[in-house]
Amino acid sequence: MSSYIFILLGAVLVNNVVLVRILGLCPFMGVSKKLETALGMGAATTFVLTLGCGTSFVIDHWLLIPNQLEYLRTLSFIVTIAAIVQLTELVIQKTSPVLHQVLGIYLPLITTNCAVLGIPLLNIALRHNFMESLLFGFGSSVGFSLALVLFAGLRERLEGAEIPLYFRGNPIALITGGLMSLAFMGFAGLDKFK
Amino acid sequence: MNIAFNSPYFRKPASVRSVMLRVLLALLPGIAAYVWFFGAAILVQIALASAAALAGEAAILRLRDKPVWLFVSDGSALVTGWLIALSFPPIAPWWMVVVATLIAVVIVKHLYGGLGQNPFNPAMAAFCIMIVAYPQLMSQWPAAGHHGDFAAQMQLIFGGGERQLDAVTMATALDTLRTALHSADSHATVHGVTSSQPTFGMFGGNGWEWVAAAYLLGGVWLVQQGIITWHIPVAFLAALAAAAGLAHGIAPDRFAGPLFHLFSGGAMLGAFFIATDPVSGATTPRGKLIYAAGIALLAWIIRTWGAYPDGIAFATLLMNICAPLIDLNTQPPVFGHKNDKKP
Amino acid sequence: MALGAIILGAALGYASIKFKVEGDPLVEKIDAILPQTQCGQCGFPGCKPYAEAIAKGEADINCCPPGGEEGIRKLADLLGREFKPLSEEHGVEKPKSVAFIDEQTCIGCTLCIQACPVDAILGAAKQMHTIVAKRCTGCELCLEPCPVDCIAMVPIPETVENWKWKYPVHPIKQVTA
Amino acid sequence: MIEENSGAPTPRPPNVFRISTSTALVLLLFTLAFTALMAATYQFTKDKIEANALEAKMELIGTVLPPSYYDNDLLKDSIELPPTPALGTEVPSHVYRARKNGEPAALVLEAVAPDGYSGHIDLLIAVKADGRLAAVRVTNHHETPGLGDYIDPKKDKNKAKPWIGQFDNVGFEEVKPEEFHVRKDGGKFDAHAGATISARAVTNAVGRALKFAVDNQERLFEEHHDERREGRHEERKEH
Amino acid sequence: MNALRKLFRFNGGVKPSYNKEPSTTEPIVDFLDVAGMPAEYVIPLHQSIGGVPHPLVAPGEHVKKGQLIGGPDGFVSSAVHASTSGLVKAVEHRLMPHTSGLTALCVVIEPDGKDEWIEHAPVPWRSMAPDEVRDALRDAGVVGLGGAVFPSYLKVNPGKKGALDTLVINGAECEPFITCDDMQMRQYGETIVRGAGILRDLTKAGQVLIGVEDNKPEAIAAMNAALKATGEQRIEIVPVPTRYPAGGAKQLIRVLTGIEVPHGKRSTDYGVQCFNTGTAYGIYEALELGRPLISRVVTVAGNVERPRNYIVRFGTPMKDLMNVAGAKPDSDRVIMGGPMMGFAMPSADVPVVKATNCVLVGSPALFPPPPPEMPCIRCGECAKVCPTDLQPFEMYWFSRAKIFGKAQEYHLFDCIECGCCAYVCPSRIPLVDYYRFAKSEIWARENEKAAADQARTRYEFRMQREEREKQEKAAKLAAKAAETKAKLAAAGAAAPEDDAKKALIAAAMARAQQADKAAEAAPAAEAAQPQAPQE
Amino acid sequence: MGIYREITWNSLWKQNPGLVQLLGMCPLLAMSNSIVNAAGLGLATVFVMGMSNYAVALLRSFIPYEIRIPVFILIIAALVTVVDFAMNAWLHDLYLVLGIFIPLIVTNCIVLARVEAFAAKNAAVASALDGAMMGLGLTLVLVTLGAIRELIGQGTLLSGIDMVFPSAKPLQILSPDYPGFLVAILPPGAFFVLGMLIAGRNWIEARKARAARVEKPAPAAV
Ligand SMILES: Cc1cc2nc3c(=O)[nH]c(=O)nc-3n(C[C@H](O)[C@H](O)[C@H](O)COP(=O)(O)O)c2cc1C
Ligand SMILES: Cc1cc2nc3c(=O)[nH]c(=O)nc-3n(C[C@H](O)[C@H](O)[C@H](O)COP(=O)(O)O)c2cc1C
Ligand SMILES: Cc1cc2nc3c(=O)[nH]c(=O)nc-3n(C[C@H](O)[C@H](O)[C@H](O)COP(=O)(O)O)c2cc1C
Ligand SMILES: Cc1cc2nc3c(=O)[nH]c(=O)nc-3n(C[C@H](O)[C@H](O)[C@H](O)CO)c2cc1C
Ligand code: SF4
Ligand code: SF4
Ligand code: SF4
Ligand code: SF4
Ligand code: FES
Repeated sequence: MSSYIFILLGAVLVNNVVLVRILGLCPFMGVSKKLETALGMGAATTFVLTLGCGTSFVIDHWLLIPNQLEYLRTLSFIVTIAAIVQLTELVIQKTSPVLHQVLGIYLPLITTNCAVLGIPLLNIALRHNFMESLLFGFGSSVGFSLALVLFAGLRERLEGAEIPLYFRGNPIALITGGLMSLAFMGFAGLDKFK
Repeated sequence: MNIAFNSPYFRKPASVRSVMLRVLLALLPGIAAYVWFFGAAILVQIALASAAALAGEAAILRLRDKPVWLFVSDGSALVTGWLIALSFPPIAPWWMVVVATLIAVVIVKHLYGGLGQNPFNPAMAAFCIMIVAYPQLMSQWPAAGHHGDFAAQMQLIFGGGERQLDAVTMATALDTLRTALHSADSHATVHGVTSSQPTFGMFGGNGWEWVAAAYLLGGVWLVQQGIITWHIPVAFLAALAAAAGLAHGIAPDRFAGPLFHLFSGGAMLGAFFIATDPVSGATTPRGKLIYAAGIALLAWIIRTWGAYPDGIAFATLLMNICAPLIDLNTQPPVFGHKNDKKP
Repeated sequence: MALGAIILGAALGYASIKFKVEGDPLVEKIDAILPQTQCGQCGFPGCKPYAEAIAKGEADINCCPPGGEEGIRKLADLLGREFKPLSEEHGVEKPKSVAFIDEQTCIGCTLCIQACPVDAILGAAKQMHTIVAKRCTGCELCLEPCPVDCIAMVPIPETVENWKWKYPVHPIKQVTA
Repeated sequence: MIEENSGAPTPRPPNVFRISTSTALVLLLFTLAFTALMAATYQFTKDKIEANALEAKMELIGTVLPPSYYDNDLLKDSIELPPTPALGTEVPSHVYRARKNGEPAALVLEAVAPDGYSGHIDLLIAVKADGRLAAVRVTNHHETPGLGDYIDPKKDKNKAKPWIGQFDNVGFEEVKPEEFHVRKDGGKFDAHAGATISARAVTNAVGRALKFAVDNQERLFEEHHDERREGRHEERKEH
Repeated sequence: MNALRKLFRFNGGVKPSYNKEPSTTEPIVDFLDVAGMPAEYVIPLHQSIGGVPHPLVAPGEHVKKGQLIGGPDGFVSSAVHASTSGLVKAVEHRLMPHTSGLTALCVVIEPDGKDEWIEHAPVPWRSMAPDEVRDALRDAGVVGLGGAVFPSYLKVNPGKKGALDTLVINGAECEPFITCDDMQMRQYGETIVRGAGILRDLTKAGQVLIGVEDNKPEAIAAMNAALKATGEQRIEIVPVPTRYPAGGAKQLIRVLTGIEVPHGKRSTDYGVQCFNTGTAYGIYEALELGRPLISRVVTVAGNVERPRNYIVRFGTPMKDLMNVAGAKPDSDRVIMGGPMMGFAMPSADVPVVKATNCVLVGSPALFPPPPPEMPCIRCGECAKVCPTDLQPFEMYWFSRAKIFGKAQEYHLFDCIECGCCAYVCPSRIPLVDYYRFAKSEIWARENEKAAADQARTRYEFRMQREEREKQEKAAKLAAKAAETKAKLAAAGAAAPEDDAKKALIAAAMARAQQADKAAEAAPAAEAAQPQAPQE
Repeated sequence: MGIYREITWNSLWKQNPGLVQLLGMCPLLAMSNSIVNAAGLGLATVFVMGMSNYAVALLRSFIPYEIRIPVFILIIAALVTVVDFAMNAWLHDLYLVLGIFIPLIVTNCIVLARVEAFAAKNAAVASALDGAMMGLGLTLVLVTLGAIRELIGQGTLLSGIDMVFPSAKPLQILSPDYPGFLVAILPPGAFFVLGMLIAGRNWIEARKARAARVEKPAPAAV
């Protein structure tokens, strides 16, 4: 039980996907200009990534490893995730138009978030079992959403600052990301009793 | 007719400079206690930090084509410099404080537009950068009562080459406690450690407890002066005491008590001088409570389980990140809208 | 793998047809930002066509002079693109003006009435025409058709009612200057 | 899981169905073509990759035990130990048995120091048949870079005489078991000032492992080779 | 009785130095008695909130004192009257008492010196319908004299319930330097109380509370005496703690009744309404004497030798007041209103208007230019003193960066521009200027947006109409063509041929035009395409 | 000639993926802690991008519009897998260091972005060049970042070169006493240095623009 908590804690804070593992930076930089979009992106990613981790575990352990098809891992994972994204879109469009309106535009963007492939691959590398994979996926995407939303909050405020000309836009955003990453280093060690 | 400025036509005589100067003034009791227990080296560090802060500020203002004197004389860079000096080990090599201050002023403050616009606490960001880069140099602290060894301290600060440490340094109370409790095959208890090691004082770190008490004094004066409100220090200290007290109550052998936590490390400095940085912190009354309590809780967690002996700096940065969202969600009700439902 | 491919392909083929013809709410949002001057300076026959072109990614966001920088900024915000200064080939931002007909010269040819996209010009054949200043968007489309050049653009005058408080001067700059 | 979703019947007009099948077919063709490409590459590189893995393992063992000490195939002659408190292991670990001319020459053990500054420190320890250590290496750790990471000779500033070299050729004859600690704890081993914790963790773990190896030497050499040792431990890496 | 009343408090507020004594040493006098008639009265038509009244007189006309010269225009507007009898010299644009330094339409009257009233009679308001009373007040030009110059007839309204709980008469006068209400209460307390009584009856108020800041003990005493003398019922004089801006309508209502009227809501919906003491006086004069509003009490203070209050006719140049009061030579500015909220005048030549409660003369020594503005350090001082509980620094942060949407999210439009925040700001930021700037930009934008929306509908309407007309025309022509063809066929070649031809041509043209239109759009789209792949 | 030069200039500077488009950030930041890592991953990306652009440009007439994205991903994933195996086989040490960032080239947005924006519309050779040059643009930024971070972080250049050329030695640039500014090698350093690089590019562009304006005064009024 406590190992699950540490996995979750580790994924959300200590080894935050974006700030420590450095995955998923394109959406981190791209969809963080407004709080609202950041929230939408976070929610959509959380959904897809958690589902993706579960499915990729199943595929890896029931399909690829028994048939010695490990060399198809990258391909099958990315295709699976693309499929999940598409199906999710279909399903929520049918079941909940409201949700579709909120998340719809972010879903297609998710496939180019390298965390959705990176985290399932890390699951394999870290030899997580099914439950751990799910938790790791969920924790990572919550970590992603957390970083994204906090970053968006900061950026909304920064919009009003008199940032030196050459640093406006992406440079200052990156430096802010760096300071966030620095702050998250403070969590180092909290997961070591694993 | 002169209509270059509009109403109100007269103002209260207040200025950023007087605010900052009073913050510096409030630090003096703490500095005095610091010198008393740990020698005059800290004064050298403060001088170094001040020089670096003013020079860095002047240079970057010049580059940015901003009025140099107006901003250099506002005193905010001095506050940043002093706080860096006070949070670094007083026997750290001279270049560390200088580099840290320059990072704080040039990168963390001015790349965001300078005074009032930086979302991160410059002093604490610089501290975090330096402790990540130089953990060893950042954890060499002098032992209390060595204030006679000014020459030795100067040798450590300015002398290059191998540092002869064992004579003057000593792990801090927080570090010692942490080390002892984390060791795999030790059966150390809090009481056992604190009562046997010279680094512990009556209720905090030896010597440090009195420095902290002096900071408390200066901080209370700041509250009285109206420069800071009670929200942040009270929430900070209460949350730290509550977390420590709860854990100590459950497992007194594994967790130090509230008094120890309040009076060691950077807690007091943090509560009154660091968490209260108006620029990078939360600003609404409720927001301030959440913000300060957040710093205290994170700092306690990092102290207790994390990799760093003290967590005030990291906790401050972490809550800096949260501050805009805290503010956004704790806006006080506007006149006439007190009974409105939250959207 | 093959099975997966088949299913995926089927699903995608299905979805692609299913969702091909869906109204684009983005166009409405873009159109709401455009100033509705309908002047065609953007190179499209009106604001809505320009909005459609932007939504399709066929036109840049910086082609509308009447919308000015403010408009470009809003578009950039809406579409998550970077702000760009107004494209020079499409014209420059001018002070807001309205058309004014010199009633002495007007011969009542009604050509301007036909040109005005917002029906701001009143008059009947062979009678002097006037422009309802409140309705005029300042698109200048009526200037060209007029055979006697009696229409001129006059900037909207500043009055106590429409006067705006200026951006507070930054005395910091004054000190260094 | 895909099957589940496609099972849900959705009313489709017939032309949709036709287009769906044709796209599915094209996709299938592409999939087959590129899967073939991957399979070919896999076949082509498979042997080399496996050889690499073995080589890497041997190279690692080589850092603690030079090949001159033995003439058997270490990877073949290994056993798997259950989690052993004396080695600090919480998962099964390997012991490689070096023999020369059929005589026991040395044991190579995997051990863990659980109390590093930031968590576990993984160790590879070679113990010669005479009860002396051949060498010790840190295979994985999270100690603070620039401070505690000198326990890894690659990061040790003192390249000529790395800290971990202290354990070379040391046995309980040279250092008594109760002295197998860092100097600060009354032992015989040095530690870098300001970073004793890492050194303490490694030293204590080496001491415990050495004792375990000496006490169980005979049993370890005799046990039968375990065929189920395919678990590729070195793959477990933190990024 | 006073001691029993429970007062409430509003958050924030400041206590600047009041400087009220100098102008209270001498009683109010009529300005005409000390200075005589000016050479001309310049009476702006736009003196109150709302529509600009239209001029009712032409140059060369003779007018009498109190004659209507500007008729109210629209639902929110108030009449303007001649301040004295004389000749209308001009109806032209003159410099306005407005910070912009812009001109607006004014009626310029050259006094004939007779100061002859137009015929007027008391209004029998007790026997009139409420709407008629309101019309009378509108035609008498009574507007709020507390500063907002909102037409009073709109506020004389018992509200939805048909009766107000509380009518507040605002005698707080919290702005430094200004003493016109104070002195008016001391000298004309009875009139004010009677005016309050009229307002009480018109709004059917359960009680009338006259709030006076407790730094005006003489006024409080005079009002209590007047209350006794008039014998008015359900009226009470309530001293309120002195703290700027206790005189803000919302703040005073809060202090006296505990009710908070939010921005954008009518106070009558909460059962309260607030009038200035001067307005009460004006209402008494308008209804009981039938006199329209042509003068008011004005404080002249600041950098002058003899600060004092005068009854001043509208249209009198401010310079005349300054001369009489003895403006000192180092004077550099004229402010209409007080130092916290007043507006700098573009010139001393501008006339006194209904909004002029004070002519405040400034000098560099009295109102020194503020030290350089520093960036906001988010110290929160401004939030502490804001009487509307706003976060001024957030509004400033986004106003400065011209991110107006965000500024509005922080309730920019709840700001009453009281200036407390700028008063305490250690960075000496002209905060209120930023709010005024942001507000006027937002208004301008809203107007533009409304204009654009209107243009869109007009454009769409036109497109539809054109389409319809085209179709109708085509159909008509086709029908006509068919008809002529039939006729032709029937009547042989008797009918002239060109009619049918014309019809055919027109129909073809219509078709071609439609095709043209479709073709026009296509190339435009194509032209844009090749650029796309290259980015 | 003209078009190839334009493609090159566009990819390396004007639309540089690392400095301007800010795509493919993860490998850029994560693997730029030393020159060798940076160059290794960068070259792998060059290969994948060049090949995938080439392949897509060749095959594009067979790909139905609706499933183009899945097919593109399929092609990219296959190529990445090929690189993955190749590096595992012949650059094993480097492969271990780069870890999951090789398979992650699949999701590197810049790869798909170029395939979609360029290869799907242009000729095969130009597409291959575009892909390779975009990859090279990313690699240049990666290597620059790597060099700066390595130098500030530990005072060396080309550390770990022995993973590629076993006999080569890293260069010690700063004095061995240089204390090493560790933050530069850690994740925060990656953000900081890239931020500074982009600011530097902005500065160069602004200077160029200013120079251009001085040289070429605005066209005279007609
Ligand atoms: C940020 C930080 C990281 C540290 N990392 C290590 C480490 O990895 N290994 C270690 O032994 N000590 C580390 N320390 C130092 C320990 O806290 C402790 O001071 C030291 O190990 C005690 O050694 P000494 O007894 O030689 O002074 C670190 C300290 C700090 C502040
Ligand atoms: C900050 C502020 C201060 C005010 N101070 C006074 C005041 O002292 N006396 C007053 O009568 N009106 C004052 N007003 C105007 C009142 O808000 C309100 O408009 C007036 O009392 C309504 O009465 P009226 O319509 O009769 O003018 C102030 C307004 C504001 C915004
Ligand atoms: C068309 C219109 C009708 C109004 N009617 C009322 C009303 O019935 N009751 C009322 O209290 N205020 C009424 N108002 C006044 C507004 O609420 C006004 O903002 C406020 O009373 C002026 O506040 P002051 O007291 O600061 O001058 C009306 C305003 C307008 C524009
Ligand atoms: C009460 C108070 C506390 C402050 N604390 C800090 C601090 O912790 N760190 C710092 O760099 N500056 C501090 N400053 C100075 C200044 O606000 C800070 O440098 C700003 O962040 C500069 O924009 C403080 C100032 C005040 C008034
Ligand atoms: S230039 Fe602007 S205003 Fe004119 S038609 Fe185009 S979009 Fe409309
Ligand atoms: S009147 Fe002229 S300028 Fe005004 S909208 Fe009509 S066509 Fe355009
Ligand atoms: S008082 Fe001035 S400096 Fe302080 S928060 Fe308000 S605006 Fe900022
Ligand atoms: S001017 Fe506006 S923001 Fe400032 S204190 Fe007054 S009400 Fe508050
Ligand atoms: S490369 Fe990681 S999200 Fe784009």
